Amino acid sequence: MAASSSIPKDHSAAIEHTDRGPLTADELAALIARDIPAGSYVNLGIGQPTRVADHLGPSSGVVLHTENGMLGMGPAAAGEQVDPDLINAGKLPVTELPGAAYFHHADSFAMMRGGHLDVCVLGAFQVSVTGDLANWHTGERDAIPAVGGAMDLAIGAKDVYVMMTLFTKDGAPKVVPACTYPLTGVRCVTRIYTDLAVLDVTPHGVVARQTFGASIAELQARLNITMDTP
Amino acid sequence: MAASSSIPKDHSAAIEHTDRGPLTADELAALIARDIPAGSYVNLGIGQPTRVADHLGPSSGVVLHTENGMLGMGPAAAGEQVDPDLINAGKLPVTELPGAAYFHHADSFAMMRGGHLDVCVLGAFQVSVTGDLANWHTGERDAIPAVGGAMDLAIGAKDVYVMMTLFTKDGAPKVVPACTYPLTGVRCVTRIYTDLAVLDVTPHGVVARQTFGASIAELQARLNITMDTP
Amino acid sequence: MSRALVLDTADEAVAGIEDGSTVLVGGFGLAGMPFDLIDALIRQGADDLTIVSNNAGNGTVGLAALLEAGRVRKVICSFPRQTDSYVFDGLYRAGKVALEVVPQGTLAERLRAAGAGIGAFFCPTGVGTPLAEGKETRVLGGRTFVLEYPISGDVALISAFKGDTLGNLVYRKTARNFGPVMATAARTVVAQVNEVVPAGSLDPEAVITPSIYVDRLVAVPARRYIVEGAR
Amino acid sequence: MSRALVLDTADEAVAGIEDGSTVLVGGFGLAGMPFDLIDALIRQGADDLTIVSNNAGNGTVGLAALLEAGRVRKVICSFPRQTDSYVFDGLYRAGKVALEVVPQGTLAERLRAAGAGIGAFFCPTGVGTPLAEGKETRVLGGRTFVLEYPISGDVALISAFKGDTLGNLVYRKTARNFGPVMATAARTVVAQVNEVVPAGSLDPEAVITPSIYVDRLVAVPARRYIVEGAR
Repeated sequence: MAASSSIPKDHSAAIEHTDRGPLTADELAALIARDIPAGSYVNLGIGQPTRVADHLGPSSGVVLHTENGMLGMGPAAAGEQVDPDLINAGKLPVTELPGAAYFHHADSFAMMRGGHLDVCVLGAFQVSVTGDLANWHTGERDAIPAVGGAMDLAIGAKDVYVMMTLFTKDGAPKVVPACTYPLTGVRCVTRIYTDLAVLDVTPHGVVARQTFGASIAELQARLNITMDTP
Repeated sequence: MAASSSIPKDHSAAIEHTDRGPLTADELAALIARDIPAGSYVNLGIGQPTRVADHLGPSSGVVLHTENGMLGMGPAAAGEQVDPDLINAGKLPVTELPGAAYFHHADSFAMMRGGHLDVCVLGAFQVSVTGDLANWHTGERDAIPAVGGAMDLAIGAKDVYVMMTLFTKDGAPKVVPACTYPLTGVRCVTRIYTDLAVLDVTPHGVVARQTFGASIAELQARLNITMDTP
Repeated sequence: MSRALVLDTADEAVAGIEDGSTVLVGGFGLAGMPFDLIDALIRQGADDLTIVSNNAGNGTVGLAALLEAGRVRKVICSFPRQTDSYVFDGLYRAGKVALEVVPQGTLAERLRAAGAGIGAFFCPTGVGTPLAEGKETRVLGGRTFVLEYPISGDVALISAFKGDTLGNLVYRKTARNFGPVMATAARTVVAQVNEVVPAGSLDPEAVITPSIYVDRLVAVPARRYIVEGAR
Repeated sequence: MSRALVLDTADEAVAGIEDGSTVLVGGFGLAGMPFDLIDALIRQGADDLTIVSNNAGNGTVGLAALLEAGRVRKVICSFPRQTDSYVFDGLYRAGKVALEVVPQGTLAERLRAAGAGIGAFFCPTGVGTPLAEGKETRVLGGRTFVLEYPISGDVALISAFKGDTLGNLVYRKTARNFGPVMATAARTVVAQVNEVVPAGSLDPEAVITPSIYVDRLVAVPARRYIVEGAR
């Protein structure tokens, strides 16, 4: 796995990192990559989660799944490597690693739905304290609904990590008592990675693993939820 | 398709062939082979139906399916050709024809159940006048039940042909008003090929296409069923 | 189905498609999209179509061109909204095309069910979301499932890499996507391929769509691909 | 599952299988039967097993040997009765082993359902027969279907042709049979192969069981096959 010098190595020793500001998207991606167990089979959602791949070196032994029918997906393709028949879920050209395998859509989603992926990392509009996920539809009336593989991923992977900012640009909390946006999946998120905190979703509620640039007390107040510590 | 000089070529002209004795198993196999449309995808059941393959030459364009995961099955293997990894549903060594394809069991039976096979030819203990099939279990108390792919084939193929003798060795009819043996499938048989007659199963009952060595009237009397003519 | 017909042109391959048909169209974005068959379908003129496909067209080519020609009554797909789905977006907002959104894996599984003779299945995807509203649910082993039904087509239009003269198909990389499952789910299956090879040329262990599923086959010139930006 | 472990011996490959486990065993007759893993399982000693396999053993090898060793409580299969299934026949008639007979395609589909996260499915096979007695039925589109549930295993023992160091598998001819679907349906999947090759040696288009499904891999010497007489 990629070493990332900017993030404390010892999780248990320091939960509240109030001395360091919010994590950048890249720092957050590195943190997620470090938490993914070696040899895991992982699906990275469209958008921000794709960045996690940049921090998963070959030594991690992590095998990437793309919903459109491939295990062993490599980095983005460039120049001569670009092959229109080899794209990721975001429809961008990618590469193939040794030991890759291709399969059709029914098999690809059977793999997801059957619980064979160890981890998926998804973006989100909102996550509830019980692990409900809202990431496919803002609920606006004139929006064209488009779900893609989001619902399949949400209920399929053994661990569903969300990667997002903890607040919207307008300052509204994205970890909420109950989602107000249309749901993608019910009680499916296991961990929430944000710029300000990493939270586990447990049967007893949300538990703070780490905070960055803010204390647990501050975040509880801003989010208006209670937060345990491990 | 194989030419068979011993069987009248013109079905419509002569339904009752009372001048010729019951068909041999080989003559019956040849008759079935001649009735299978060119280019059909066909599954031949264990036992007698396997003989039909001997009368389907390459020019027939018929492609044989075997339930254990193959299209394009060729004749029985002999000598050096024998490969323990290449067997038919009866677990006998077979060969592979150009254009063959292998697939796993779920795919093989999806092909059957999904109605993609044009014809299957099955043996039977009994067939009812409504097309119910009994071919997997004699109903004896101490018999070990074993169904294999019989039920899947019975309900899956577009046309289900039965190949059998019309009477048991003891003289009991095998085409019956209602099956007394446990069923394999309900209203699934479309045509019955026997040594004494070829019968279509229609919504209006059994219709004699041809008889051999017996008149329709004789057979109706022995079977105790009514039989239409086309 | 009997042995596939190898045809000379895409126009022959799509002949006879009727108004009001449900047409399964392979592809994920542009990969595996049967461009030549869609272009031929536009020329052929069938109207009032229901299209089942993962997306609802990109740019002005393929499905987007069919939509723009006004031939599509309804789209059943998982992800219509893309950066370059402006043709669909415009028609949808103008109320000129109906839309049924299905989670991608459920779409694939409903097509498989049609091909595999499954009457319906209990699926965990979408439970508790707007896409499961009004659907029958059942708790099995402590988990809630929603009952989903097969989707079959009158016709499937797919794109593969090579086909042999019997109709066996192989695909290339992620362009495989919906092709194999759609090939099982339609009454008439039409495949465009880069090359038709003699029966016996493809490795029987590597055939992805066995010939039984393919009715018509046509070789087309190298594909006029463009690579999109982000989804 | 994480990357497959390549082990040196079949004994290591079956280590830890517990009494009372449900074990999925690949093969159709002798083709694809994981002989070495079964022999190792006999040495390993797990007892009170439920075996899911197409047949119930041939002669005195493989599954028949496991049955003869008295380790099997129940067999779930489609076709126990064969010309050389005398070991099973004797145990069954003596009341020493339970039997659940499942139509072959339903067996395959129930295993697939377990692997694909499907909660249950409506199947047309067996309707109106003794094997559907007591099962829930439903009429869909004018046809009657019977509700069937997934079959999953604690362990799957399968045989493939080659495996790579990640766990990707390819099979050979009709020895493929139940291997790929069983590999999706068990918590721990153990594969014996004729050869383990480096990752990257197998054609990614021709991989049948992707590595995600395989937990343990062992290369075994060429198989001790015998070819049976008729079924």
